[in-house]
Amino acid sequence: GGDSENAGEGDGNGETENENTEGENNEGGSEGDGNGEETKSDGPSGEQVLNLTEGADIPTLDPSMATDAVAFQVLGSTMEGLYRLGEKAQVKPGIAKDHEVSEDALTWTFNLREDATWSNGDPVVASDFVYAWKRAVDPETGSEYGPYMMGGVIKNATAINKGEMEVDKLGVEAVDETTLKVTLEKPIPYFESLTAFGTFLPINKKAVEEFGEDFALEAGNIYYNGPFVLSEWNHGEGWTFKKNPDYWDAETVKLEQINFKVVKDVATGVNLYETDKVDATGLSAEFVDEYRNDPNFEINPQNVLFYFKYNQEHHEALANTNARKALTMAIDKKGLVNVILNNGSLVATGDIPQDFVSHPETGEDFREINGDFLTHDKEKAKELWNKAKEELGKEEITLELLAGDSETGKNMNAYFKNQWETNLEGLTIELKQVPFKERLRLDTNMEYDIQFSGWGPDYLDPNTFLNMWVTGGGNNKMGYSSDEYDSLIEKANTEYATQPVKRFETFLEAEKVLMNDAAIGPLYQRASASVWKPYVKGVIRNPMGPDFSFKWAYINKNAE
Amino acid sequence: MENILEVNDLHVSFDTYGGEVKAVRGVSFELRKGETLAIVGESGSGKSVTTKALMGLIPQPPGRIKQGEVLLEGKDLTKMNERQLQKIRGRDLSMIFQDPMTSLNPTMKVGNQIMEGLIKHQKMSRSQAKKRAVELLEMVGIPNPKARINQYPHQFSGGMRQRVVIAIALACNPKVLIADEPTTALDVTIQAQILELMKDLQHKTETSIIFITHDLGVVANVADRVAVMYAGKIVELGTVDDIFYNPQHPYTWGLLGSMPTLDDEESELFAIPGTPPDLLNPPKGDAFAARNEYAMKIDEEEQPPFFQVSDTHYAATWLLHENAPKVEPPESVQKRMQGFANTGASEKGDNA
Amino acid sequence: MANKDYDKDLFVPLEREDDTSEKISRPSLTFWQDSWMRLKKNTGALIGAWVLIIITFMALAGPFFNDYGFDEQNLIRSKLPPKVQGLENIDWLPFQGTMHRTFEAETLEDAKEDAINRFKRDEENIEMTVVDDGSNGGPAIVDAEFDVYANQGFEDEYFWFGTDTLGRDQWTRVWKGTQISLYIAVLAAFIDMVIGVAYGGISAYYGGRVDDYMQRIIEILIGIPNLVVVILMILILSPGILSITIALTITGWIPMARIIRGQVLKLKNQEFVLASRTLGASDSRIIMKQLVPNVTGLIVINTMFTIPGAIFFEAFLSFIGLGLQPPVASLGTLIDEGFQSLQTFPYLMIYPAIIISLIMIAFNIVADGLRDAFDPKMRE
Amino acid sequence: MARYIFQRIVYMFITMLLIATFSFFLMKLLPGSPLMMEDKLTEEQAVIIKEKYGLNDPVPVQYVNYLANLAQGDLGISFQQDNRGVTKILIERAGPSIQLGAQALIFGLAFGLLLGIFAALYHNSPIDYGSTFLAVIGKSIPSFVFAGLLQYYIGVKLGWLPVAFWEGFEYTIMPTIALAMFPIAIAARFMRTEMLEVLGSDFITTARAKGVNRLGVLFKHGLRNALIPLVTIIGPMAIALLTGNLVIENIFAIPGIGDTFVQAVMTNDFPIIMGFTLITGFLFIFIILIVDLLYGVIDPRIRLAGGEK
Amino acid sequence: MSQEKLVEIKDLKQHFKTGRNSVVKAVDGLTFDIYKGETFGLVGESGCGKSTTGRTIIRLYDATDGEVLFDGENVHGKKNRDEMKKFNQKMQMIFQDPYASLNPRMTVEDIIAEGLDIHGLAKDQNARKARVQELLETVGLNKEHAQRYPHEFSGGQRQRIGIARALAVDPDFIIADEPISALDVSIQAQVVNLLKKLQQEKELTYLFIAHDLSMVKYISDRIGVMYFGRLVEVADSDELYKNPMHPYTQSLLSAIPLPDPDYERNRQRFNYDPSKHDTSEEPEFREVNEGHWVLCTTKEFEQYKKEIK
Ligand SMILES: Nc1ncnc2c1ncn2[C@@H]1O[C@H](COP(=O)(O)OP(=O)(O)OP(=O)(O)O)[C@@H](O)[C@H]1O
Ligand SMILES: Nc1ncnc2c1ncn2[C@@H]1O[C@H](COP(=O)(O)OP(=O)(O)OP(=O)(O)O)[C@@H](O)[C@H]1O
Ligand SMILES: [Mg+2]
Ligand SMILES: [Mg+2]
Repeated sequence: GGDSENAGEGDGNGETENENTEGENNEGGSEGDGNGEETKSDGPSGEQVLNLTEGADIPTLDPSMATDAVAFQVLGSTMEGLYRLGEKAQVKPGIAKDHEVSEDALTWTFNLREDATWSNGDPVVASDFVYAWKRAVDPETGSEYGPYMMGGVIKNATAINKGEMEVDKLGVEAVDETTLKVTLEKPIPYFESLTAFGTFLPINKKAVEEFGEDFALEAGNIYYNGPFVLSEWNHGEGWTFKKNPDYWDAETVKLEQINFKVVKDVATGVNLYETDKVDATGLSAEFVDEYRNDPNFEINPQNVLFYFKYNQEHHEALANTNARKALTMAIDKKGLVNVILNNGSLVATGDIPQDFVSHPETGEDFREINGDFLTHDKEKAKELWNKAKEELGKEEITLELLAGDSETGKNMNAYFKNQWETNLEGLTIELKQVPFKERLRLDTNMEYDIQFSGWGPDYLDPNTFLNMWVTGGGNNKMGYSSDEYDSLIEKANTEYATQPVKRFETFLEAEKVLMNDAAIGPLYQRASASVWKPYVKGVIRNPMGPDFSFKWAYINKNAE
Repeated sequence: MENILEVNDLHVSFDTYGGEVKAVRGVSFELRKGETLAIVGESGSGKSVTTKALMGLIPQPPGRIKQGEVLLEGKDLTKMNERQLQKIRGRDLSMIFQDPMTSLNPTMKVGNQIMEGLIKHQKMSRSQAKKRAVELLEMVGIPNPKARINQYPHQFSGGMRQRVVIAIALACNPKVLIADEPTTALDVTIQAQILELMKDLQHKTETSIIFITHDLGVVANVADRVAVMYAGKIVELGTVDDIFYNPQHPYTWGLLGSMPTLDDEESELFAIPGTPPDLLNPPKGDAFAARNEYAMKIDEEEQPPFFQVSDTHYAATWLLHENAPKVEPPESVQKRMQGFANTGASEKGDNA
Repeated sequence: MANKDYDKDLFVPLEREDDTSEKISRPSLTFWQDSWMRLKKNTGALIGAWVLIIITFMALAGPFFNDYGFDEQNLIRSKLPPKVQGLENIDWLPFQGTMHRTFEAETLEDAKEDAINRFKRDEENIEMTVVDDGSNGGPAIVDAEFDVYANQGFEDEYFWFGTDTLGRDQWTRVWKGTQISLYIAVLAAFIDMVIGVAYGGISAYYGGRVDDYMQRIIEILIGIPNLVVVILMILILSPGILSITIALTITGWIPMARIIRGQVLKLKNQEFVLASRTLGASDSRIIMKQLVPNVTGLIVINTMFTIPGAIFFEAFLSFIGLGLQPPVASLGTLIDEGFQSLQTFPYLMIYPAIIISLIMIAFNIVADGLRDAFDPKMRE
Repeated sequence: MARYIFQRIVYMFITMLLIATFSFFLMKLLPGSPLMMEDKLTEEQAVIIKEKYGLNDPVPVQYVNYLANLAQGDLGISFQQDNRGVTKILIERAGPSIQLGAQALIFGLAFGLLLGIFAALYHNSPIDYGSTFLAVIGKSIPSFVFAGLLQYYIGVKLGWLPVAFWEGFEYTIMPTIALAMFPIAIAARFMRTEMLEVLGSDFITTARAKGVNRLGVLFKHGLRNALIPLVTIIGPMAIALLTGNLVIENIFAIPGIGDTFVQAVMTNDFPIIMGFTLITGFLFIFIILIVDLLYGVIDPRIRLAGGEK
Repeated sequence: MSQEKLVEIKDLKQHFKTGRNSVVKAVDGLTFDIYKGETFGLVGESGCGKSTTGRTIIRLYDATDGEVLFDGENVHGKKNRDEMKKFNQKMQMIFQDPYASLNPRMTVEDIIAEGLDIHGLAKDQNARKARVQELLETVGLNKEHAQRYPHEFSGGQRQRIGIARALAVDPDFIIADEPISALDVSIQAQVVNLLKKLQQEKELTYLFIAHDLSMVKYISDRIGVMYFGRLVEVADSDELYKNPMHPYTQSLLSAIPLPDPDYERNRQRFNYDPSKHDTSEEPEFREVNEGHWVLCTTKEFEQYKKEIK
């Protein structure tokens, strides 16, 4: 999904992929909210320079091509879209001052501000958005997120991307320099928050034409319109943001400079933090013990969910609901979360994470309303398992667990295997640990029994998690099919699209169906542990999109 | 003549897995200024070890000088430390090693190997040393020495390498030159040239030479005095005439008797029977007893002391004891001695 | 000279039995007896051999020394430090089952508070020593020792090498791992000896074209990164000992082959080789009988470098999912894993590292001894 | 001589071609396609992208195209780092790795040599045992462990050297030492064995007989003759060091090539893998050539033998 | 002695390439015959190509040109393994350096039995052992020596091991390359006696290469004198010593040192100066007297002829 942590699905081992992908452990403290504890004196003081680490290099600066956390992070700091996420995921004005939505909820008209400029001096105008969005869905561009985020959202995006329609037919239009009109395919309740996403950023056409092939490949090969500009980019080593004096809201921006260094090793990050070379660092389980009671220690729950996929087409045992339930319930997830992960991750009890979305009226959390499914219960698991064995007419069952191959991953795998084999009689688990992309391949071909997998949200809506499991869905790949579930999801996205409460309740219903079928076995909801120097203030943690926002951040040396 | 070098009761042993190999077991001799002392003897009898001990070049471990002193102009070399020895080696004492093929550093230019000692001991500059190296090579008869000094040893033939080794040893006009089988690998014509060269040098610089060889012809040619070694000891010592014309020790007889002559046509050469004793457990008595056809009971009991034959001539064999029965050298040796061209035979003395 | 009087009887010719000089003072032994004799005299090698024997024994028997299974998980006893009966009260040994940290703060109170905070606020089981009370201007320093066993309620248990994240007994796991690593060591040595020696020997012995081609093949093999080959193997093979074996076989022998080649190039024109040729010896005979025995010294040294290389290559394979599957571990994987918590729980890495080093040192000493033992020149 | 080098260079091209060929086809066997990661691409888009990278052609055609581009020095563009030229990426990343590797190699060899020489000189003494011990430990314990220990004790506890990053010479010291453990171990062991043998040879005695002092004997006469086996193993060792060490680079946050390569393998970034493979292959062959020529420089006897076969 | 030719060497050439343009003509057109049961002595300056001749005859080197007939069959030229093996059995070599020619890691038994193993001459282990003991006794060693290693023997004993090895396969012809030069006189005598005894017992034919002219004269029936890769004179040994014709032969003979101090004090040497030859004419090998061949020009030929009478 638009999971900014990692390339969408298969983020499965995101937690544990730190060798080959990001190592989100190090994303220099994925929150560090500057709120709360302002003590002696508020406001910036001291040198306004922030030193942070990042787990990987920037793959690209091209908003149409960006797919991963780092790119979105950089774009979030150096670019400004129609809107920007503020504290608690509240939408704050960006280039758009405000907007109107038509009756049928299909036409959105954005009023842009006049004082926004690109770093080359050009004003930011409506046609920059039109250009960027069209570019994103144009099949020639090869954008991954363009069609994914815009398809089914903006009118004709899907058809255009399939090459069935001209790019010009995209439902977006620059009425004048400061008026952008967007026509949607269907009502999208969360479209406002979507426009804050990196793929919806404007692009300066001149830059694309000027730099051609090299567009966005170097710090100087793209024009910025955000709070910072990327002033330096040493590939593989790190990069530097400088405050953008031409930013329309430059006044708000306090930080003069942010230095990012690529650091992949957790211990290195910690050592750098200890020697004051960086202002924040992520912690792995081992270090959490050391810092748990440190006043600067923080846990930032994320909305990334990890679960087992039970492939119902590959092994008859997994087509059995009782067996799936037994497998899920046999695992002590508390132990997993508290001891093995040891980073504030939460036990997952459904398909929607805690604190992700809440009831549009009561404000009650989705998770709270639907309660906990398939919680750990050894006895119940045994019972269900025996029942399943009876139904299957088998005493001995061998299942393969497909999982990632990194260090913590290995511990988890050993743990799962041990838990299953000791709790469920007659079960043998064969572990198959493969590199990430091999797992993707096996997933696509559905060549696995049980898979350890994960998913992060692309937008603030239950749909981002729940539409994965519809029959034949691109991410299903485990042979789950329920008519009831399919129709509920369908309804929520069409009939009830403009009725938020109804829609929400339909999703609640759908999750119940999913969990009663034990289609997936939820495990945990990821969190990240980190330490931040106390003088870093005002960094905003986002539930999606860029991990954090520096626009309002500042250094307060007095706070030390 | 004054003694330049004196060796007194030298014992050298090697510690091996099997035990102590007593390679040299009490060697004493003196070397006079300007003379040539030849050492002959069975292979393995300790000739090379003795000379290496003089240079302080016994590998330690496993080797060690157990006892004895080596006085070079009165100073005891065995008591000197490595640094003091370094000053003496190459300048006062010089050595030509047995195997010329392996005595040269294969990765260093020949010229540099010669110059090394010159620069160190004669304090010459590089260019001076170079000049001198060219001269030396010319002296030992290597054609085109200017070009040759820039070549590596493998580009030289065996005989030429042998001559380079000699040039190195001669470089610093040493007071004592030790030559360990310097001509073994050479054919007779080149051998003769080398011997000539050494003699010339000796005349010019009054160098004393210790010359080790198996070739009795060469001994006859170069030596003033001869020491015959057997099983770690000197068994006979005398002037070259003493040894060739009046040998006293049965081993010396054996050696002389083993040589074929150009004119006689014996069916079989004489060879000393048996093999040398095991130096791990040298016999209690005379080491040669087991191979000696004249051996007596006492040979098994006690090692013979040196008996003086004449002023210049000593031999360590019980046959010279007054109680011993008189024996004549074997016929083949007598015949050979008679065969020698001239008057030397008349000097034959009687047993002491 | 010699004026001492001697008995006349002594001066009679010696009666001689036959040729005594040719007598051999040493009994004739077979090559193996002989080598064994020499090896026995080499105390260092014997000690090394004993260390190896003990380690092998421990690898097999160690897991049975206590009652913990090597995959017996219990998250409650996760990451307990080592604790050994009898040694638990000796302060300077790391076998007390405690964690030790030093805390520095402005005031003594703060330092103590830090310590208490660090160790789960379990004041009862923290023993604190004040190093510096901070009264002389400097920071206050407190030494705190935390009895983890007591904290978790495992007072009566002893985990000699501690436990890992999943609460598994490290002692049992380390010895199990040693089994695997010893297998790898033997395997690597075998591949080195068989393929490396033969390849290098043949390449150098035939020289010319053959050498050219064989060396180019090596270049190609080395040129293609291992990682690519290994990933391909994932497709074909299921992980496990077999894949480890095959992966090691692909390129493990190359350095050996290069070294043997260099040495054989030097040896092949030696006279004893020529002598064998004049007898009509076949090439394989010359390589195996004449050349190889003369390069044993280098073979031994190089094998000593191959073995640890192989042990960590296995860890790498396991890391990418081609090697051992959890819960099985080897010393290599244990070290890899332990390294993650080098700063926080060093014992997880130290024990496997010590054992690997012991194995290697012992191997080296034995190998040096063997080289001497097989070298007949050492006999005298 | 010149002919020999020329001949070797011809071989070099052939070998490189073979390496390129083998790796190209092996690459095609790797699981998944480079677009695997981009699972959100629609099929239509995938076709377009594959077109862009020429992945729709039959494999032999791709191969020929690849070689044709290669001949023009064009290694293609990275799949994952959109549009960035492989050559540029590799050059950027290889720099730090090669610098580190070279430093480790030089330092490791020099220090290892000294250690080996003294071990040989003081044969069977505590110095000898100490050096053997050090060599064994250096080889038995992976370099990343040393790296971790150095970083923690020297960097954090003592604060003598910077913990990580790549900003100047002092930043290279710790990684260099960690990497150098391996060459130190090898150099020390090989040097000791060879030196012992050389010190026993006659020409050393000759040198001593000339009155050359101890160090002169060791360095002027012994060293060069003892270098041959060491030079033999420099090739593979240099490759191992110069091509970057993923873990060390990660520990010290060095923007090296080791990480780039592993990433590329993990994400099927064929052009980068191929580029890296070719560079490694070239380096290796080149170093072997140098080593073979070095043989001749070190030991003049071999120079002549090189000419004839 | 029969006059049957066992080995015929015809215009044998052996050139070594030492560089692109430099060639060492180690052997440059040798022609001579060796008769069954005789000892043919080969003498000459060191480096004149004696060893090379021997090695080329036994085909350790492939001849650059010319042929070697053994019992009428060409040794060089195309041969399969079996044919080569047959020659290898009939023709054997004793090497110049006894120590270098014995594998230091093989026991004497294995060294001597190698030929037996290769040619399958021993039926079983016992027969092998028995044969080795017999050979050891033949060369004057005893059976306990079988289990020892080469370095445990004295030079003379080593040489005898080499001889036993050569004898093991029952050869007809043995090339003995300076088998005695490194030995002391007494051991030289042992070895020479042994060779002579074996010749009588087994009808062996020898090519005997040496420096020591008195020994060569003693052992040889005929002698060839080599100079710079060519034969300059061949004659019966007595004849050669009585009537040396070629100036090089004369110079050689004049340099023989004799174990007689008085004689040595007065000896006169004759130096050979190759530039004295008439270079206008290519010298040829001509029979001056019966069985006495000299390399000479026509003018010299006439002069030599006169000298005889
Ligand atoms: N390094 C050593 N270790 C053990 N024994 C040794 C060593 N060096 C020499 N020996 C022994 O010392 C004895 C004397 O050897 P030395 O080299 O002096 O003989 P030599 O008289 O020079 O013989 P040759 O004429 O063959 O050169 C021999 O028995 C030899 O085995
Ligand atoms: N493999 C080779 N390559 C090049 N030149 C060689 C080779 N072998 C021998 N030579 C040269 O051929 C010539 C003859 O050498 P050979 O060994 O036959 O001499 P020799 O008469 O046996 O001398 P010596 O009496 O010293 O043993 C020498 O100049 C030598 O340098
Ligand atoms: Mg000697
Ligand atoms: Mg020769």
